[in-house]
Amino acid sequence: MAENIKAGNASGRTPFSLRLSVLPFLAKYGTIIGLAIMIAVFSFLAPVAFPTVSNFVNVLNQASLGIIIAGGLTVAVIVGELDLSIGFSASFLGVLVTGLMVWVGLPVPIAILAVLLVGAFIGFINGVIVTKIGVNSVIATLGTGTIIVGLNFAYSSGAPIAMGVPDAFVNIALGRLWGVPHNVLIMVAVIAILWVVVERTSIGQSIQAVGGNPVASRLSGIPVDRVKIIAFMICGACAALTGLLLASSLGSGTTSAADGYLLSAFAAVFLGSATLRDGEFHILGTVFGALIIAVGFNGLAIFGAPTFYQYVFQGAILIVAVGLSSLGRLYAAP
Amino acid sequence: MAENIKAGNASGRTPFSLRLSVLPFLAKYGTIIGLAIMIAVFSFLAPVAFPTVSNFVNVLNQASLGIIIAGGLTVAVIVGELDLSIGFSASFLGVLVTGLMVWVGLPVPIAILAVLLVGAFIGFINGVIVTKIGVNSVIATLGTGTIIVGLNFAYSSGAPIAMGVPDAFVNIALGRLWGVPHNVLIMVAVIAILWVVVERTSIGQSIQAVGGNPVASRLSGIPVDRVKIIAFMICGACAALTGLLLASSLGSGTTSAADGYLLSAFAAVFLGSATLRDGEFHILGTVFGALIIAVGFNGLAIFGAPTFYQYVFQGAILIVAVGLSSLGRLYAAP
Amino acid sequence: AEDKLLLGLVSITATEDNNHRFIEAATKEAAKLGWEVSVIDAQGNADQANAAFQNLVQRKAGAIVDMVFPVTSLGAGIKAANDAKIPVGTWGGGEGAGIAAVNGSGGPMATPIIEKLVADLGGKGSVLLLTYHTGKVCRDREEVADAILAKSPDIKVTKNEVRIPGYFQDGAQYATAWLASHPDGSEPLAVWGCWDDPALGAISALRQQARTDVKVYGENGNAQAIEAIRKGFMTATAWQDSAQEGIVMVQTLAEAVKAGDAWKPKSVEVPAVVITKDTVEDFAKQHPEALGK
Amino acid sequence: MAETPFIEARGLAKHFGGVQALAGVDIDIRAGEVHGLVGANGAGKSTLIKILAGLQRPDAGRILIDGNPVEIETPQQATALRLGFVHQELHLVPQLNVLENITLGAPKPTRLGIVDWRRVAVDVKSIADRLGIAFPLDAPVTKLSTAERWLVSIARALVRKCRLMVMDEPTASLSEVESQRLFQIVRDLAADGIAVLYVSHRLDEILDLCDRVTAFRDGRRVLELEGQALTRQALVRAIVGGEAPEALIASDAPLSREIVFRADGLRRLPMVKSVSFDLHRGEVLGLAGLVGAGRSETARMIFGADRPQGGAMMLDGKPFRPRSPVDAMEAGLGLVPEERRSEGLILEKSLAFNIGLTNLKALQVSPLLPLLRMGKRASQAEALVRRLLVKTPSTAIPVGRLSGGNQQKVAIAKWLARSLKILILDEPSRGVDVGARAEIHRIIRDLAAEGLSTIVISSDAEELPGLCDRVLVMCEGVITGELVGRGVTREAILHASYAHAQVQKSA
Ligand SMILES: Nc1ncnc2c1ncn2[C@@H]1O[C@H](COP(=O)(O)OP(=O)(O)OP(=O)(O)O)[C@@H](O)[C@H]1O
Ligand SMILES: Nc1ncnc2c1ncn2[C@@H]1O[C@H](COP(=O)(O)OP(=O)(O)OP(=O)(O)O)[C@@H](O)[C@H]1O
Ligand SMILES: [Mg+2]
Ligand SMILES: [Mg+2]
Repeated sequence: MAENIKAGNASGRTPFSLRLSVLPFLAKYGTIIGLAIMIAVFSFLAPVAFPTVSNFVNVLNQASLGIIIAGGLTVAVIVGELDLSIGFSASFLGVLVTGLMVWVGLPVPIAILAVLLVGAFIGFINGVIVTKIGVNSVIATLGTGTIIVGLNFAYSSGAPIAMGVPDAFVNIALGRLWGVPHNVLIMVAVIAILWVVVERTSIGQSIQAVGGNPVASRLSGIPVDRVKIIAFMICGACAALTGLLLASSLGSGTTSAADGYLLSAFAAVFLGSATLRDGEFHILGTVFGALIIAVGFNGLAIFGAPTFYQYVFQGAILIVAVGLSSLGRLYAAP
Repeated sequence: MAENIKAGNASGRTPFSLRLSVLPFLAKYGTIIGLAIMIAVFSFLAPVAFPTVSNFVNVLNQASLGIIIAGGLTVAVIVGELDLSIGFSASFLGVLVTGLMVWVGLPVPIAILAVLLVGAFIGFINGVIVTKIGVNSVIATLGTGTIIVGLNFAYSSGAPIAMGVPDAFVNIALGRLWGVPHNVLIMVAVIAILWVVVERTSIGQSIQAVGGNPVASRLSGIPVDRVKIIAFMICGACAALTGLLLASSLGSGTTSAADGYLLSAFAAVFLGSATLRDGEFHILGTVFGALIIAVGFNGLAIFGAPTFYQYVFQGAILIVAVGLSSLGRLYAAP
Repeated sequence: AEDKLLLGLVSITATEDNNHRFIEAATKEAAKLGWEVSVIDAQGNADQANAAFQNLVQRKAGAIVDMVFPVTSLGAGIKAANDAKIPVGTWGGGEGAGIAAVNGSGGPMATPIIEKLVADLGGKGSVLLLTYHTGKVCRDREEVADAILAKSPDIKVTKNEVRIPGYFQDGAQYATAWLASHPDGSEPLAVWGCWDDPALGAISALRQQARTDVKVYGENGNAQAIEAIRKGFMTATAWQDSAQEGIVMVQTLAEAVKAGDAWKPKSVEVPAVVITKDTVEDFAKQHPEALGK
Repeated sequence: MAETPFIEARGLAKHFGGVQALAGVDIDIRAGEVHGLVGANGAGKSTLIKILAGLQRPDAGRILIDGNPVEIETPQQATALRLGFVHQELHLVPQLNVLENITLGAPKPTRLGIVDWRRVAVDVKSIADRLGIAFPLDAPVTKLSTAERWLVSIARALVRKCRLMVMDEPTASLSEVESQRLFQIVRDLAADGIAVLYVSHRLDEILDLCDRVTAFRDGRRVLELEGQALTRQALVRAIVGGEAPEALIASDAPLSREIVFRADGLRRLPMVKSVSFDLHRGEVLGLAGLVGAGRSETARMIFGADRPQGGAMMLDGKPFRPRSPVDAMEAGLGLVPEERRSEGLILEKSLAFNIGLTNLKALQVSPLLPLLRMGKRASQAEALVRRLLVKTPSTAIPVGRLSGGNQQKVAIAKWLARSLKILILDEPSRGVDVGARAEIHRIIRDLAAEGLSTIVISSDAEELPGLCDRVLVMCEGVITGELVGRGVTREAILHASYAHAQVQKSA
């Protein structure tokens, strides 16, 4: 008995012998092709509004927070664990950061730092429950997530904290630098850091190793529990960042503002696992996954599809984008 | 690359040498002990209302639908796949069954049968997407779930179908036989069938085998894809049953009435994996998991705990109940 | 303490501000009457709300209030209460068989706001409606909006459905998309949220793009929306005095308990207060509680 | 012996990316014969078998059964053609018990749709007895040792009455006793007219068991031998494509007196009762014994993977109490575990990743900055891959795609990049071909000459003589014998292992 989650399906199947050279290509770039087709179709359907620079910047801006939280989740998922607490924890920390500024009167940078630390601490608790108590991460993070909802309510009693949020804080998310929204810059920085950490550092290698085979990792001298805890902490800190940027964009802390990020982050992470690599979770894949979701949403809304279609399309995008690359993988030679 | 999900933590760790005979006991019965403690505490806190026969019947009645849908999910999870579409599909099928009776005028039994078949068919689609297209089950069922939400909107435009629901249909869930609510009887029957299927038949063996090691199963000539599809179909049919019983107890088909079952079913299934067996998913465990959640909700409501505590307790119950048994397992001798 | 009357409040989500205000006020009012109050958070789950009703019946509650769940989704719960002759009030759940008291029907609140919206646009332009069909209150408000907007054929309507959770992001993303096809200066523009939160999401998108040409309208009047009106980001919202509604609900149910079988179902609505930039400061003086702690 | 072959493969070819695993091979297996298949690691043996099993489709070529062409697209079709397989890797379902694993996928008697396990057990019992399965059939497979798991895997193939039995290195994890039992079963099968294809790197058993032998090299058939022509020398030459590597000869050179490591009364019940020994600097210490003797458990305790319940250890004269493999590695220890796939490697990661894993600190740009030098990681991996003759197109491909023996070499290679004091190798040459085995042995001796102390656990009594300076024989959790220098011989090892076992039994 071993790891909790694995991307990909790959039950060691044998493919048909059809093995055109297009298939491995499809496997690798299937989701990206899906994104490209989507962009092409929307550009055709809504040629005025959709394919403009400002719309792309706006979509990117809207997607930024989702990418950050999904990037953090990717780290947890790479280490082989799920974190269902991220949405609740982002909501709570968005409330907390405004509370710390408005009620406690902490300066903006201190409040932000404090909240990032609390986010990492929540991750630490998750990690400890999973590794030291041995609770499956689904249950553990569902549990801590539920507790966090309670804490959030105890802190704010459900009322948004809207009065007296400093402008300096609000400007973090709403400002622009050289015409690029801050959110986008922050997102790019976070993704770059996550990528370097996961792909180019020893802790990142350890995270990948533990996710791949915890037993072999332990026998290779990797402190498995510590690595898992660190992964949860990274995930928690990213959730905190998303929560506080959301509070900054809204100009207030609201009890359940970020709850919805949980599902979209999962969708992004799993979509991403079908991108570029063989069903492996990775940071860049997640970015693509989140972009697919954001572009799909934007395009459909611009095209003005009715609610019913929006749901159907969104569901279909997930299946088709991943399906393209899975089919490519299944029927290409291994 | 291999299976998607595994219960348990088991990173091949070595326990301390403390190995009192209480530990293996705790490992096996930890969650049950948790349930017992909870019942004891609530009986002490609310001695008049909580520990009565009628309240227990009441709790069982309330837990029934959750147990049925979680029982179905257990089958999917045993085969190694997640099904995130169950909540949405139960909601949709609850609307569909009332629509079929109220708008189409189908007789009650025919409508019920039709909806159960649609539920199994949704499972079939999920299974095909996962096995034949090779889409990871998280993405596949998130996708189909989203599409189902769209279908639900298309069918009912979000408004509940409340007028003209036949009494015969409403009485299914609200009636009693020998003083036992129908829901409880149906739940017991479903669980009994699921248990026999999973534990005592060849297809159940195959489901367990595929979940345990798909490669080994394939090498042994088990039709892995077909087995997975069947597991998804069982899961889908159980979701349909829950959806229609819910519509019956609500007296109406309501667009997102059953969405909440997704999370509670997951909690029940994973809680259950810590019960009696070493972090393995199984039907009886799920029943216990669902009961723990239901008793917790009931007890807190009867005791009248403030909202904040309700969340904290519910979160803590999950962690403590599983934690007890995991700790027992971790520190008991291998 | 045994013969203290028990008032059960079954909330769709007790952590939401409006619900919370109702609960607080109702609890205070109930305390005046010497009642005991028990709040159950059904966490958005109709089945749990039904279970909560049954649990309250189990505890021999004197009265139960359904908060926001439409009565059509509480068949089993209302039946259990009716069988035990416990009066049921709904706040935002609508009228129905077996319901003793109704208020908080949010539908009518949309009338002044939508009428103001039409007037502000001058009868032409484009409007984005952020809707939520699953919620009865939102659906009622949308019907009101449809009826009023139908009279202004020069206003083009786009509807988008937000999700819970996720209403902020959805509000922001739909607004972004809608803005892309409605550039600055093209025509009079407005966004309406069936409650404040999606509208606030839309405001964050507007501010990110520095668009000041779009008027934004909300409903409910939560603290955040009031603050947005003060700062000029939101044009108007209708403040639902949920605290007063909580008080009225308790009073009505107290009458119902007294009247027993002779009680006739009653609807006691508390009128909403329209807040705009002009009225916001006065409003804030009169209702400091509406601005949060 | 029938003259028409039961099954023939004609011109089978298969490539994976740039690797030509099979380049048009022919083979035919007759009913009632034991047909040996040998070849270096990566020669294509398992690929042939996977094609026969319906796990992979060939690029070209065809398969004939009783002279008729057949299509084998799925394992179900292979089963329907009555082909039975013991694959090179273990494939058990951990959640199921022994009986359920043995009958996995086989049709079972049912009553009212419910499986009649009692009748199943009766059917399986006879096969279990023939294999000498001593553990209960309702035991969970997770409680079994590696060797016992192999017996389950073999039993699974035997339950279905098949006409061709294919065994891919079935004895790699077995010791003499189990192997001998298996050979008897193989002979019985052949006598019953069943065709047997038998793959092994243990040439002695090939010579002992097989009527005819085919040798593969680089995806081609290079030799087919039978009768008198079947000699060890001929096989070795066919496998390595040249002369046999020289056997190492045990030296009687005096051991260093410096004691690097000492175990004193190590205990972890039920497997290890009391183990005490010294390890000298530069010594190659063999640990022999029957399967289940507790050697792997002892190694895990030394490496900090399991905690001892009693006893003490000393490293360089200081008390040594590793609480985890991290501690042990910091103290200069390394362990190549018994189960390469589940314990030794991260299969979906690349060779470079796996080899770099034990050495992350040294690959950092600086001790304070955890950035890795990826170039150095790659060149280090490439050097080791060359040194151990790993057959792979590059160090960037997932290690799970290598042939079994080559995976084993990577599991060893990852420890050679580190500077160690003590290296423990648990069954190092399991599944490794003769050429590579000699290479691994030479590397061990070279490292010993540089001062590294090595503990080599092996169930293959042939392996330890020549390689080891000293051999300890373990039995039922205690050390029961010691052989030194030229006293280390196959016969002496076997004698020591059995002698004790017999004493135990008669007592
Ligand atoms: N799935 C795969 N993907 C890529 N290459 C593969 C795959 N399977 C096998 N190969 C390659 O094909 C060649 C033949 O492998 P095969 O497993 O048949 O060797 P073998 O003769 O069984 O070796 P061993 O004695 O080590 O088991 C090897 O070079 C191996 O790397
Ligand atoms: N997880 C386990 N639980 C219980 N018993 C086990 C477990 N693993 C192994 N064993 C027992 O341990 C014995 C093997 O022990 P160990 O591996 O230490 O011996 P060994 O001398 O190395 O033999 P082998 O060659 O099989 O590795 C088996 O007989 C088996 O019954
Ligand atoms: Mg092989
Ligand atoms: Mg061993």
